[in-house]
Amino acid sequence: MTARIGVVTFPGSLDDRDAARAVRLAGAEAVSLWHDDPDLRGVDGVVLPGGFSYGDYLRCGAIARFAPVMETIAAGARAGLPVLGICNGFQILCEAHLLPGALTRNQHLHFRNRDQWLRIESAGTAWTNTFQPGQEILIPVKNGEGCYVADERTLDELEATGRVVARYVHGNPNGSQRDIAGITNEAGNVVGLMPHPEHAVEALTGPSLDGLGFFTSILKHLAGAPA
Amino acid sequence: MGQPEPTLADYPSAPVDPAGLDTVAQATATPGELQPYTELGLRDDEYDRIRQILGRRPTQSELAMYSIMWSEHCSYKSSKVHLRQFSEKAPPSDRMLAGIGENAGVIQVSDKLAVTFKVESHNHPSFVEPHQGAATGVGGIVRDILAMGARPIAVMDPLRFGAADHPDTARVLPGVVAGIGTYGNSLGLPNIGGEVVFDPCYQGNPLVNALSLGVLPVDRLQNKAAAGPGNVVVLLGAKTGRDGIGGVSVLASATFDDASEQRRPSVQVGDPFMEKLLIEACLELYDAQLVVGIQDLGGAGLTCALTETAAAAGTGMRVWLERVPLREASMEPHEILASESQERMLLIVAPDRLDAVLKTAEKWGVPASAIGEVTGPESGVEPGRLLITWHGHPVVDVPPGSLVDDGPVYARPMREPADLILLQADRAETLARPSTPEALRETVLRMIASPNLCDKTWITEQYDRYVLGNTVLAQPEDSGVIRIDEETGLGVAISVDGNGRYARLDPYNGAKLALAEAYRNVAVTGARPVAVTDCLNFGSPEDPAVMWQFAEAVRGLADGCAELGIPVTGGNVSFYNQTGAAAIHPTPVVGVLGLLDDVTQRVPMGFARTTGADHDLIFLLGE
Amino acid sequence: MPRVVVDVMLKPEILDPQGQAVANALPRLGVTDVSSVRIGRRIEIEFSGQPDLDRAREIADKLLANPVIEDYSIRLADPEESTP
Amino acid sequence: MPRVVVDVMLKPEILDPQGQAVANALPRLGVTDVSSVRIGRRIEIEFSGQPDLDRAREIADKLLANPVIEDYSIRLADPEESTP
Ligand SMILES: Nc1ncnc2c1ncn2[C@@H]1O[C@H](COP(=O)(O)OP(=O)(O)O)[C@@H](O)[C@H]1O
Repeated sequence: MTARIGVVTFPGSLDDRDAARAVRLAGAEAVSLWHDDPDLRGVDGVVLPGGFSYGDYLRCGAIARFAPVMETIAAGARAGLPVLGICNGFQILCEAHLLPGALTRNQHLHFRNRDQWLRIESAGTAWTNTFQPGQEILIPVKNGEGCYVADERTLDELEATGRVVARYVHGNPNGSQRDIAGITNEAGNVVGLMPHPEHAVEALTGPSLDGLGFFTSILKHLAGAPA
Repeated sequence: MGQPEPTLADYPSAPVDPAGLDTVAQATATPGELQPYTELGLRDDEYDRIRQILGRRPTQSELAMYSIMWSEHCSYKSSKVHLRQFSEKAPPSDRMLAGIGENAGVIQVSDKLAVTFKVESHNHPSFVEPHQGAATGVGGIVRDILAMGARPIAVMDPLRFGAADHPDTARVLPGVVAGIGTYGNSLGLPNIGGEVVFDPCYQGNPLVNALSLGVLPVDRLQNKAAAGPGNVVVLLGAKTGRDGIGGVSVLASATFDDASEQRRPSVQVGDPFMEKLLIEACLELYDAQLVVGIQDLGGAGLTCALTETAAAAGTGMRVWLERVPLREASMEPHEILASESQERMLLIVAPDRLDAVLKTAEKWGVPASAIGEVTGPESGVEPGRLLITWHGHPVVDVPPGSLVDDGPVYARPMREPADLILLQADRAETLARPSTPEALRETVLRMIASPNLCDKTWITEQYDRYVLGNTVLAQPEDSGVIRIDEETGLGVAISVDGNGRYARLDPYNGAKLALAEAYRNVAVTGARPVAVTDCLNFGSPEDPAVMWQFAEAVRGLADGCAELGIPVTGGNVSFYNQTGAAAIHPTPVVGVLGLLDDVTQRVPMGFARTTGADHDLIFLLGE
Repeated sequence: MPRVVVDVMLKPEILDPQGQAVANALPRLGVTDVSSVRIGRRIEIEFSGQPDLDRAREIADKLLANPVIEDYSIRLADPEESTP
Repeated sequence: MPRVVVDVMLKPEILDPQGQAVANALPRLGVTDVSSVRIGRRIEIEFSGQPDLDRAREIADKLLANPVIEDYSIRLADPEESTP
């Protein structure tokens, strides 16, 4: 049976169709989930896509966190449901306290869209297991508030427990502490990533095909997961 | 906020005190009342025409409406006689599903699909408040595209600023770029190209043009006609506030002297989040076939939307103005009619579809209110009338066509600029040329470091070019290329170009050159050019020299299109880009759209690295 | 050292999409008795010497507020006013 | 109707790039006696009935401030406090 991956649409989500396309290209079925409906429709994993949920007014992700679908997702995530938050999705995961730390205004104060090199630091998560640790990949980054911050203790703990998933290399696009581009929770099922793997899944439209790895990883994870 | 949106039933039926309200009855009873029509930009003969049409003096609200609709911006009164050439000289095209006069031109590109694109200006607002001015410029052009039934899928932004090192450029440019970026990025529309040009002539008049592209299934094409008496008029989107109530604020004070501080025209502030919701709501309404007609609310707000939809169908309309949801309760009828509040659309809906429409609006969190209904022609012969009441009192009673189609048309005097001969005599051939390798090297370095030629990444990386996942080419390419059909690989290429310096020297050929450049940029990607849009940025039409430049540029563009065999499908005229007596260079900006049957075959501009081959051959084509 | 506080708010007639978004979100949190939310900026300026209101006003005019759409007010922070 | 004001500021240890950008621009305006600028949010809440500080605190805790990076303070707007 093909895996079913849910993609949530919040008011103001923008990369939901792109995330669904990436899910399909990886060989899974993309299932649309709606912010106002707590029903996860039996999906095997969830992607919180990029965009400006609720306009990203106040703080990015602050309002989306209270959407009915987030309650179910948060409960599921604590019970092991794989969740990938991309950009705005990462911000929502932090606001919902499913991941530590916060994403703040880029230090140069501009929105920045460029093709960005990352180093995969942890291949042990549900969303990165098809990468090699240390592998460098090229995917687009585009955000105005992508600067990851947390207190020193949290940062040290993330490093010590291998929970930094990806780091910016060859230049940090937003001032993130310790060049952090993505992190995971203790169990490795919840991953937040600032850059956009769903924009690097087709040779015609992306800078590489490196983004596909995140979506094939979840399939591998689900195939290997005990039923 | 907090409270639910009031519904129709919540409105008080008790009439307001009509004292102080300029009703139709009041206007009839006080024919000699002085009205500030000059302050509103109307000429004596124009005011007389209005009185003639109405058979009485206009009410305050009517005067506001005529002043808006008969303004240069809405009536094209100075440009109309010239723009006709675009249709007259246009080659026959069976692709065009909607052309000039619609919100945007629509071109059929396959059995199933059509695209629509248009470029528009938001120059003056972007000088006053760069961020919001530019942002709402993007918002406005995107609503034009949406109104045709299309999903907006990309934006472009041809920009012109004063000198790069002028302090005011440091105020204007970052705001404009941030405004375009914020609005387009928040809507999820990839920015696939544009221009950045610096020239001192734009110092007090930066040009902020914005282009949007949309795609629609052929059978989803919408139009603006308010057809079908009995149909409901629905206002969808943001609440109405005192945004951009320009000259109309004059009406607020009976003595026409200092309008109170409160009444000053306020800058329109964009809410891209609301616009994103509006887009999704409208597309859902179209797909469910719930709307009969639709029109975006642009610069002329409700006034334009009500009169244009009614005039397009020849119907009348009855509007209960107090049903318009307001941001400020104290707004008066003429202010509501003139408000330029952003993120609003006017829908015409069959009564039995109203519930479904309101439900879709609610799903997307977009306010929607039924504010009126379409009425039939009174005697069965006459076109209908637009009757607007305010708490039961008629404040507007006009034939809608008189505002839309019967506005003044001027053949303004034209004269070749006196300095043109001198300018043309100062030929480039007379300049010293670099003759040594060192001088050549120095010249090349100076050129590539100049603001007009240097890398534009510092601007373009503030724009999202990846969203929607269909961007095939964007900066630094000569054309943006977008895949519009994932199944068939159908794609479009668009380029926007203009050169005010050429046009200053020779507006006829300058316009042709802009067209040729955009055409070439599209063609070199491998696309077949099929349609043109243009934004004509000029000084004051009341200056015969500017008017001459304008006429020449239009003639050039129309001739160029005829020679190349592609039609102009829509565009925009921006006059009065002028500081004192100094006009900007005449700046026609031309967008060309081309088709790629198989977008994977597009040709990018860089030399491709061919594996296996040790070198490429380079050819120069043309003279 | 006392600070100068500059409060910058959108003019009342100007649309405040941020405040509106927050107001619209409140019912979801069970809050129904809020009639309006406006969001602006609070800027704290610390001087190396004595706080200087005139100087602060000059900074506000030039850098902190956009007079086309915003109003501001300036005051010395109360000594007891906790830094939030 | 009195309003409740919630001031939200970044915690002192969190970098404030906006405030820093303003501080860095000051010497160009001839201002050299400012030692620090911090930029936060000022949120004005209007209740339909009596202003309710506890309610406002609840909203601030849940929504208006992110405790990971921000502190906030809450107060009734002084009646004389002009809306800026
Ligand atoms: N304001 C802008 N918005 C988006 N893209 C832009 C803008 N200005 C320039 N570009 C893009 O940057 C690239 C380089 O621009 P430019 O140097 O003007 O190229 P050219 O001279 O070949 O037209 C082009 O792809 C162009 O579309």
